[in-house]
Amino acid sequence: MKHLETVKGSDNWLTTKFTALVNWAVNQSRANSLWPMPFGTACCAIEFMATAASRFDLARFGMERQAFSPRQSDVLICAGRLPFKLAPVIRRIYDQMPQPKWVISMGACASTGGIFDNYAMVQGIDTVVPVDVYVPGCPPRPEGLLYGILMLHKKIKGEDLFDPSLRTEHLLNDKGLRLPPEQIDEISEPFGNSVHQFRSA
Amino acid sequence: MNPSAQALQATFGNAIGRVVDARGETIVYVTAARVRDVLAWLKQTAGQDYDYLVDVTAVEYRDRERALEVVWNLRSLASRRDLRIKVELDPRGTLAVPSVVDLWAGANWLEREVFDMFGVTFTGHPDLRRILMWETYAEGHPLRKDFPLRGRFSRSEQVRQALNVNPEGHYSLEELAIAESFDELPAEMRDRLARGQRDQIANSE
Amino acid sequence: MSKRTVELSVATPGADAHGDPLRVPIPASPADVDPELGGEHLLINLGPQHPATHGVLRLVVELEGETVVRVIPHVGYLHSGFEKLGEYRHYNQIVPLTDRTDYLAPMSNNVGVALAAEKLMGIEITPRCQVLRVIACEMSRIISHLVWLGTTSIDLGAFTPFLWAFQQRERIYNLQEMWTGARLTTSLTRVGGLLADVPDKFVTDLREFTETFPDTLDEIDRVLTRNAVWVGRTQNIGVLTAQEAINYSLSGPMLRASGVPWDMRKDKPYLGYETYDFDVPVGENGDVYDRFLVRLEECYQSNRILAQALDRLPDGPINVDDPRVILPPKSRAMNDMEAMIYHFKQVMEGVKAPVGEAYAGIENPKGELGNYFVSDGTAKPVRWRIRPPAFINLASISKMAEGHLLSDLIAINASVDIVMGEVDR
Amino acid sequence: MLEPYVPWLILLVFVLVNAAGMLILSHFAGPRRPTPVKLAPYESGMPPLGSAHERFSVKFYLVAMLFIVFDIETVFLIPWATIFFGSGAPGGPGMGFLLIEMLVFLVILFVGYLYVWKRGAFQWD
Repeated sequence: MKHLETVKGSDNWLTTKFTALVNWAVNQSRANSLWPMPFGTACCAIEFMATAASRFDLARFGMERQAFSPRQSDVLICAGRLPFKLAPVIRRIYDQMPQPKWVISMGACASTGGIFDNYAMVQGIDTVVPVDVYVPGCPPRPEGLLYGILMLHKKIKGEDLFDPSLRTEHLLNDKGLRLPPEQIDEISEPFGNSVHQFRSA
Repeated sequence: MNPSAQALQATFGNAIGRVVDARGETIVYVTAARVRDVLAWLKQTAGQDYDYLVDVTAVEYRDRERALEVVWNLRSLASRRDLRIKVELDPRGTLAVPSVVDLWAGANWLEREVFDMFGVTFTGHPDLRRILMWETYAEGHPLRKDFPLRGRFSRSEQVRQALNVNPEGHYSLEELAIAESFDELPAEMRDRLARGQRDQIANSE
Repeated sequence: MSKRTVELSVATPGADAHGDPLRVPIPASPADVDPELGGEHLLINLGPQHPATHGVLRLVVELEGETVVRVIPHVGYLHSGFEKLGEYRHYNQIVPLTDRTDYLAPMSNNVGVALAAEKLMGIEITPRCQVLRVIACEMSRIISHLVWLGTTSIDLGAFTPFLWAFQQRERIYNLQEMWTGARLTTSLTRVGGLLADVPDKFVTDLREFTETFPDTLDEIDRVLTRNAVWVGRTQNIGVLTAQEAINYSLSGPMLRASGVPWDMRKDKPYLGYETYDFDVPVGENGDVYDRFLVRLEECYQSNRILAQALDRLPDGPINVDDPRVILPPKSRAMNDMEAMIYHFKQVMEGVKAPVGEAYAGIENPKGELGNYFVSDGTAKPVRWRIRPPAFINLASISKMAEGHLLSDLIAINASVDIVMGEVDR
Repeated sequence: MLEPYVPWLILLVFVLVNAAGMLILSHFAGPRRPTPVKLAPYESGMPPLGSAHERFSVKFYLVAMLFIVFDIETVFLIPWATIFFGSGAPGGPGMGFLLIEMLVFLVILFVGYLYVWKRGAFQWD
């Protein structure tokens, strides 16, 4: 019950306690029964399968049931790199998931384009879909992914059920993008070693 | 030195250019005009029977003067011999090479990939479309040396193009016909297809 | 698919010549009377995001009722521009790229690209390195076939082999992690040698693995091979004759299941494979069941090769001692001026390759993986071409799937054993 | 007279209330945020093409009807079986009579089965 005491600065003792209780109850149940939508594309998908298999067992976190259709899933786990040809697919699947929904970007390639700073790769899926938790690693060890899932649990348990802004559906804007173009360019700037990718000779 | 090289020179004379033998591999340069007959000859004559096509690819060099080469790797399973046939094309001219899909069915996708990545059209290919990029990909042919590593457009333009590719970028015209769903298509797509306009989507700024 | 007509007729009150009730035939099968009523073809997407497509493959399937009329595969959904990246990398920097192409058999890919680079530069590797590379290739073959076994059995309804297979895979992951520090992205080889020598515990653990691994294979064999559902779902489905297999340039288990006894380890030996005693399973009628038997038998054979390789593991250096190719050890690099210069030149400029080209094909679990380097004398290749076995094997799926039921298409797609990282490169 | 059924009835009421309650509650309390893309059919991430309301061939309907007929047949077997073994009670029908009665029912359906088989309805392709 540790979470209940942290509610501070609320106006009226009775109602706050009630909303905190409802929040605690609903978020607790949501966090502990996340049905993953494994959007497995590349090497991270193999590590995701290893996480789901018997040694690292996702079932301990209530994620036993892997839903391969967006209709019955809560969290979209983008396990693997996302080429431009696949961008409309992940966008459509994210839109077709019912609220409440979250996104875990598993691996460096999904989070930032990784070592593929070239013409074919989306430089981070947050330019296409809103992401809640980024899991670093190439591929992240199963423990890394599990830690990412636990962080998502913490985020869900902190959410406020009665705050509509969390659950509104944000579609593509009139330019057909999720963010303004300059922000996408700024996110997709090359960084680190890929800045030194000079001429090919 | 692969004995087929001499046999080729004997049969085709000046159609066969240089023959290079390095690192245990035999490379035979052939003129673009006769490459179709050479490949058919290699496959069909009794002594050669190169019945297995290992790979079809293309190579473009960094200095612009050198020609763009289209490469066929052939192998005869019976006699365990490998042979590499090369054709040199002018990178700035029209890149066209005869297709070998009717000789080896495995060449179908390989040629489509070379077309997608290098822009080399294979005349006589049953269904020459892009295979790795989506069909209405507007940035050109990625593996050419003049194609920058990160692509020509800005990242936001690439994301916009990718997210808003029209349905016919995903479906080939043949599939649209199969679905006989022409009247169920969205109206603006229907007249776009009727106008035969299948290239870039209109910029919505 | 023949249209079958059912003759139904109805007795009417009237009587015919023999006094029997007059029977009026009813056009029973609508397809005959009015073909339009027979039902048009349905077009469905076995799309990029689908549990049974083993990655982001997309099959557009034209269905007549339940029967597949035509399959149009669309690939390219995982195209990551490896070959373009290769032209901006030194030869040793290309090795980490290769684990991401066929991520089910990473070590085997590293060995493939290293062999091609060494053939280009004319480098002869040490005997210990040869045996270690054979161990790496055979371990990769086992884990790749185990993933195939697991996911194909899930596709056809059996879930337990998946967990058995992945449990064994974890044991090999431990060995790979012990050797290279990474479970999956191993980047094992360097031009002229290896990343590191194997720790002592590796040899004992691998020995213990080779002794206990066949028990799991026997269990999977007992569960699946004579299982009526498995046999019913896989026998004479997606048949390819030997001639068609050669014409479609198939390679690996797909080619051998159709009866063509071509194995790169036997027919174009490399890394000393001719000195190992193993046999190559060859199927007869090239259907999904034969591909299952060939791959299962290959796991047993790889296990045998691993045991022999462990017996003959010579000691000695793993890297060729040519300072222009292999980094000098840190101790000498810091004390000896010449070693430092070599160290500096290699790190800054990479390993220079002579002008020319080289193609090296190895027997990858999916088929013949070829690496083709064209160099113009600089440290970065002009062209790095990967001959993708899974891409070429997949091209024959539309030929195999015609006329089968939709559920057979799932079995056929699983039997091709595709990994989309290599198909789309 | 209905005592043995009371617990069963309580269970039935609870089940109905529970199921209906969940449906109605989620219908009213559940927030709805429809968007055009979310309402479009899910086709593995692709824009759907053509409509799914195509006409199917008649053989699927045929098999469905046959299944229903022979399924109901087994449904009738179950109550019969419960009273068949305990039927030695005086005044009640004897086991022999019950057996004959059920055999007549089964034979009639078996004739229908043979007819359908000969007509070729089980031939699939």
